Formats: sequence, structure tokens, C-alpha cells
Amino acid sequence: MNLSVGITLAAIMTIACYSYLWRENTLYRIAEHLFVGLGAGYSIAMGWNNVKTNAINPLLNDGQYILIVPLLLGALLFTRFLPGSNKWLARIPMAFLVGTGIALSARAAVLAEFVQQIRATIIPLNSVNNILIVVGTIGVLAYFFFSSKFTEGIPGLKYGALVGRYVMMAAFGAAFGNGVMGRISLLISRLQFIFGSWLGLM
Amino acid sequence: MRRSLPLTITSFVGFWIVFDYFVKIDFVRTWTVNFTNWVIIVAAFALGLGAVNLLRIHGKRVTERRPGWMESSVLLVALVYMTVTGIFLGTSSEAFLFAFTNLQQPLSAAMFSLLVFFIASASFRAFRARSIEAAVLLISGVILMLGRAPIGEVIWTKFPDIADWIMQVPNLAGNRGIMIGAAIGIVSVAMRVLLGIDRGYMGQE
Amino acid sequence: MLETGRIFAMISLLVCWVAVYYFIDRARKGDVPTLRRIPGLDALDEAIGRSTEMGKPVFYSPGRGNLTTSSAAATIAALDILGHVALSTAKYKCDIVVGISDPAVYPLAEEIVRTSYRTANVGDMFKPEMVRFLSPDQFAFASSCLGIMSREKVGAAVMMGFWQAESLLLAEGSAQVGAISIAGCDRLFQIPFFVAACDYTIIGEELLAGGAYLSGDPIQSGSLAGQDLVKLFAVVLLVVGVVARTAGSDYFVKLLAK
Amino acid sequence: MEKFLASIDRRYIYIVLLLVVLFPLIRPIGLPISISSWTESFYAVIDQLQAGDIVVMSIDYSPSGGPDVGPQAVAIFDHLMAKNVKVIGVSFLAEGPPQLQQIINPYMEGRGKTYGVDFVNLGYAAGLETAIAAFNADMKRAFPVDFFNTPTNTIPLMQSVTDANDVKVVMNFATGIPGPAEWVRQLAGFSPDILIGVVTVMGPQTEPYYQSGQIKGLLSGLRSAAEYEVRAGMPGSAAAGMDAQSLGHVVIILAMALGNLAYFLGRKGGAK
Repeated sequence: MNLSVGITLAAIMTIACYSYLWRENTLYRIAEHLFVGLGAGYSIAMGWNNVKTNAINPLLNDGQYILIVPLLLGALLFTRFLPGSNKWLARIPMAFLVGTGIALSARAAVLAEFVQQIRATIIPLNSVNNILIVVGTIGVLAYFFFSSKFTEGIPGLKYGALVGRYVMMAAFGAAFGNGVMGRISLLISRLQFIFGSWLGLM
Repeated sequence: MRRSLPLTITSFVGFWIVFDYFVKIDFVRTWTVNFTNWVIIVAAFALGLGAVNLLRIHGKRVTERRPGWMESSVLLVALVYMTVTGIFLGTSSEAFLFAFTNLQQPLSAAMFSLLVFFIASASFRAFRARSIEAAVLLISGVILMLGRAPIGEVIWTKFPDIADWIMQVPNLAGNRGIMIGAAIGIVSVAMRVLLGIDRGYMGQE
Repeated sequence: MLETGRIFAMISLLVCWVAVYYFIDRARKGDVPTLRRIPGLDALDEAIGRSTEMGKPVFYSPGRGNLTTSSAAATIAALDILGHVALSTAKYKCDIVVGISDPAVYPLAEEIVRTSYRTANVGDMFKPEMVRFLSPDQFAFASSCLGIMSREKVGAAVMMGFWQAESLLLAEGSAQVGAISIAGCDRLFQIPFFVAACDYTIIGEELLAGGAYLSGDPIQSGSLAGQDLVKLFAVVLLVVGVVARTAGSDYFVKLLAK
Repeated sequence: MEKFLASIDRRYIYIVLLLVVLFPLIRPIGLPISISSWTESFYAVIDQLQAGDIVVMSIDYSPSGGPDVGPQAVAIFDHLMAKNVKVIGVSFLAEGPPQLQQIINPYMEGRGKTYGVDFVNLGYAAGLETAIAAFNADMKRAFPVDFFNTPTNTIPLMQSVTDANDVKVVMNFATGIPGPAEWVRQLAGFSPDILIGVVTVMGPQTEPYYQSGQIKGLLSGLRSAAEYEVRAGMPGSAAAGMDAQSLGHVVIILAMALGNLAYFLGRKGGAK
């Protein structure tokens, strides 16, 4: 049995979480709040690190004065906690984050997830599997037509949507099966920790 | 000003970055890289927002001795400990990593592993072949499990092959269809946001 | 000057933007497209009604997505649906508890709930504790939600937006306290868990359509019609491309690589 | 029958599951592990690397999902070190750097490797997908210092790299966002091969990128880690858990079967 402070603490934390399975209780509640606090403190520390190394140091040491702009934007985020009418200033950095974030994901999504995926589906219909892949992909797309303008106007779309639903259900099954597998790994690792690293029974 | 300035910023950086993707102009590329590096800094500030919210909510609960103030004080102590050690001693310091390794990591892993118990009870309680669709989901799930766990192979050597087929054909088609649809969704949301048609992120006031 | 390998992507992007813009414009001028039924969303009112009868609060969460990445679409839709749910709870004079994970979403959600209660003329029923910031950390957030559900004995749980592995914790957690549950997620891999554990599930893009469906907002409905047209563009490309490829021509494969 | 099954306290199921999974951990059965085509192609890419090649390993998994995906990263890092390939470790998830450190710790002192020459931990950058784009465009600018606050422009390993085109392979180990989608999107147009390791549940949704050739190898979950360990001839902790995983599946499948049995019996009874 390993009684070092760290391992024992970690074991107690694990048991506190598992106690929820019996019922909600004080030990679980303490673990829950401890967890939230640790996570929040962790983010602040990591965030500060980034601000220091990517902005403050290059600004002070290398004279990259342009970095005042992102520093100012970052500081403005906190104006929402101000009393009075200056809360709107927090929208400026949000606008910057939203603009860059959504543009970066959209510009790349159109290539990697639209064009390249369609391209990968343009395959010759020379095997049952290939036919199923093409028909299934089109069926799923058909399922997600929402406006009646198209669903009623195009014959066959209704049946396509039905095929799409079955294909998706099979895909959900795959995700479920994989999911179960992954979750068991997590339990295994916790049991290896409690019964192996802590109690020394393995 | 309160709306137009943020909208202008969103449109400007957004269209700049989209434009940069399709054309080769050094000046445009340089500024895209600048913008993305700025995001690292601004997003780092944003990490602190959650903590400020928690400080306000739980600080109030503790000072007013409202129900749950004991747990809230545990939360605050943990928050302050991680912040102080992380900032003053550094995120690679022993004090910081000790709490991460022996408290945060096991709590996180244990909480996640609760899922397997919930899957077991949901499987027993709710996962029924109520319709043909549900049956397809169930059968595909069970075959996948048998195909990927070593025991399935012992029961019937074909299970891994069928599981692979499910992954490579129906699963591929299902996911690809959803992926293409989602890409269209992202691109059209981007347009609405960059043109200021969708301003949900700014709030209503 | 154009980046090779991205020309067709650029054309697709423009096709999408023009189509969506055109239909939004038409919807604004009064030609609002009708949308097909989304069963899970129709069940929302039933769930809220039942929760009210039992005298229990409704739990709502807009998920763990944020506003600055590719999860923004789902988050915006989840906030739209929150507006609808909060309006219903306000009309029924029922309590709502909203669990938030992203700090930037928090003020928006609070504003939405407050406005909904004011719109239903029960502004004094609104309490700031209705909207709670829990934690940005995935499982710290999930454990807080579990705690809320079992301590406050919620009667209905509605989970919409971008979800990851915490989905099943919340769904099964709500079942354990006997709550009726409705969930929606735009990503595929969490849906089977919602399907397994929830009473109603909203699949994939149905979530993104949800805001438009519930509010009848012409802009969003128009946008959906535009997106449908782009999907049709994709289907046509696929059909033509596959037929050509089967006949021995890889013209379209090359075209898309341009 | 259905009433009886419905009245079973879920806590009995929990206990059964716990005991069944625990049993083979204490007394292994030794079921055989076969190697899938996904793992085989992942292995092939790593195996082709030459001594001195530089690769990126991005540790983007949370500590919660770590037990499912972490063993993959450990097995691959060990394999890379054995092949004398140099590794730039990095993370775009705040919880990543300490976990990366846990992987490289055994090599920090001893085992004939030197920090900063054979491998490096660059730490974390906020901003998710945007930060990944920044890293690909200019690594040293996105990470001015490493996890230990050493300026990256003084680290020997970082001398020969500027952008993502300067490395042979980029690997991402993920539990969610940022993950395969973000990396595939932001590496489109760069030269390195992309290899992905994810938690098991993300395997199916990552399949389209593998089939289309956008990624060259895909590992999902502990099972793939076990396969990789066996393939590389370095059995480790992942392979040890496989028996327990098998029996765990049996419990879940039985739970589903029992539930459905009760459902159909109940329905039949209702029809009479």
C-alpha cells in the first residue's frame, strides 16, 4: 500500500466522486466544489502565462509596441464587470474574437469539410460498398433539408431522407459501441490506480 | 457606436482572414498571422472571465453565509491556491503540479469514468428496440463492441470484419453527410455574423 | 495570385454566401419559407407543462460551446431556444435553472432569461440565481449540473447546443431524478447517448434549425432555405461526379482539386 | 417479469460492473489482440521516419479522457525515442502541458536523451483553432518560451524549424476541441503527414478524414494503444487492460439484452 500524501489524496478524490453513485452526499459536494475551484485557478495561471510570454515580455524586452493592442483588447473584456454604462466596451474584444474565430473555421471548413469530402465521395459505382457510401451520404444530406420548398419540389428526396435516417442510426450505433469501449478504459485506469498504485493489490 | 464599432471590427478582421485564405499577398498574410497571434493573448485574458464570475458568485455566498457557503469556501481556497502558485511560482513549479496531478487530474478522470456506470444503467433502463431505427442502432452498437473487444473475436472470428465494415461504410456515409451539412452551417453562420445579420453574441441591450 | 488547390473552395464559399443571402433577403421581404416539423422541439412545451404541474423547476443548459469557434453556430441556436423555453416557464410561472459553462455566454443567457420573464409580465419572478455560471472545465461543469439536478429535484431537463462526453452524465442524471429530458446536439458522436437516455432527441442540424423553427424568425428561416439550396448543389455535384467517374472520367475529381 | 426487472435498483448493476471489470485486472485471462488496418497504417508512417527527423506531438487531451488516449501518446513517444526521432511537444488545451510532461518525464534524466535537443515541451497557447493556425505559420512566434520559460529561439531543437512545413509528421492526440477537425483544417496546404489519436468515441466521426486521405493514420482509444504496443513490440499498460475491457462489454451487452427482453415480454403481455 502506498500511503504517500499525493497518491492518498488522489485516491480519496476518486472515492469521493464514486460516492455519487450511491447518492448525492457531502463528500461528493466538497469534491465537486474543489474541482471547480482548481479548474478555474488553473485556467487563470495558464492564461497569465500566455499573456506574459506572448505579450508583456516581447513588449518590454523587444519593444514590440503593437502588442499594446491585444493587451488593451484583453483588458476590455473585464469592463463587463464594471457598474454603469461602460459594459458595452467588452463587446470590442468579443467582436475581435468572434470575427477571427468564425472566419478561420469557415474558410477552412469549406475546403476540408465541404470540397474535400465531396471529392472523396466521387467514387466509381463498381462495388456494393461504393454504392452504399454514395447513396448513404446523399441520403443524410437529404434528411437535413428543412424548407418545404425543396422537400416537396424534388421527387425522391423523401425516400432519400429515409435512407439517410437508417444510415445515421447505424453510424450512431458505431459511435455508441465505441463510446462504451472508451468509457470502460476510463474505469479500468481508475481501478488500476486504486487497487494497483494505492492499495498495491495488482 | 455601441453596436457599430464591434460590428465593424468583426467584419473587418473576418473578411480579411477569409480573403487571405484564397489569395497570395504577403501583406495580407502577415496581418492574418498577427491577428491570430493576438487572439492567443486576448483568449488568454478570457480564461480569467470564468474565475471572476466564480469569485463573485461564491464570494457573495461565503460573506453572506448563505446555504452552501462551506462548499463555496472550499472552492475559493482551491481557486486562490492554484492562481497564486501558478502565477508566482510558475506553472511548471512543484506546488502547482502537485495539486494538478493529485487533485485536479484524479477528480477529472473519476468524474469522467462515472460515465461507464451511467451507460450501464441507461442500457438497462432505456435502450430499447422500440422501432426498426432503434434496432439498427442497437445491433450496430453491439456488433461494434464485439468486434473491437478481444472477446468478440473469440466468440466468432467474423465480428472484427463486420465491425470494420460498419465503420468504413455506413458510419463513413453517415458522418460524411453530417460533416458536409455542418460545413454549410458554419459557412452560412459566418456570413450572417460577418455581415452583422446575426448579432446574438453581442446581447440584446 | 489565387492559391492553387483552393479555387473550387472559394467558388463554393461564394455560392453558399450568395444563396443564403438571397433567401434571407427574400424572407425579409415577406417570402418566409415554411419548415418541416421537428418532433423533439414540439415536446418542449409538454415537458415544461408537466414540470409545472409537479411544482418542480426546469433545468436548461446551452451546452459547452462558445461564441468564437466552430461551436458558435450550435451555441447561438441554443440561446435562441433558451429564449423560447424561458418564455414558456415564465408564462407557466415555473422556475428555471440555467447552467452555463462558457463565461462569455453567461451574460447573454442572463439577459435572455430576464427579458423573457419581463415579456411575460412576470419580471418580478426573475432571480439572478436562475442563470448560474458553473465552470468552464468539462467535468467540473458536469458535476455541478448533476448536483443541481439532484439537489433541486428538477422536473424537466433540456440540453441543447454543443456537447461532448458530459452529455450522458446529464441525460442519465436527469432520468435518475425522474425528470423528462430533451436534448439536441449538432455533432454526431454524442447523439447516440442522448438517444439512449433522453425522452426526445434533436439530431444534428435540426438543432441549428431549432431557433428558426420556434421563433419563426424570417432571417433564420431564410438562411435555412439558402443552406438547403447549397445542399442541393452538393447533391448535384455528387451525382454528376459519380456518374462521370463511373463512366470513366475523373474530370470532376480534378475540378474539385483546383 | 418487466416489473421485477424495472424494480432492480441501478446500484446493483453498478456493483456487478465494478466487480466484473476488476476481476481480470487482478487475474488476467490473456485474450489475443489483433491489429487493425488503422493502427497498421499509423505504425507504417512512424516506422518510415529516419533518425534526426522532427515531428510534432500535440497533446490536446483533457485529464478526464487521458486514460483512454494517453497510453497511445506514451507508446508512440517511446517508439519515436527508440528511433532517435526528435519530438516537438505542444498543447492547445490548457490542461495539456503537465500531461505532456508526464509522458516525457522518464527521458528528462537518463535514458540517453537530452531535453531541448531530442524533445521539447513548448507548453500551451490559448485560442484553440486560431492558436493552431498561428503555430503552423510560425512556431517560435506562437511559443516565445517553452514550458520552463526558456526562450524558444535558444533551444537547439527549435533552430531548424520555422513553420509546419519544416516537420515530417504532425500528431494530434485529442478528446474533443481542439482535435482532428481543427488540425486537418489548419494544416490543409502544409506538407507534413497528419496522424490522429483520439478517444474511442471520436473514432467514427474521424473516419471520413482517414478514408479521404487527409489523415494518414488513426488510433482510437485504449484498444488502439494496445495494438500499437503489440505492433511495436513494446507491451505496456494498454495491453494489460484489454481483458477487463472485454468483460466490461459483456456486462453492458447483457444489460441491454435484459432490458429489451423485459420490454418485449411486457409488450406481449399487454397485447393479450
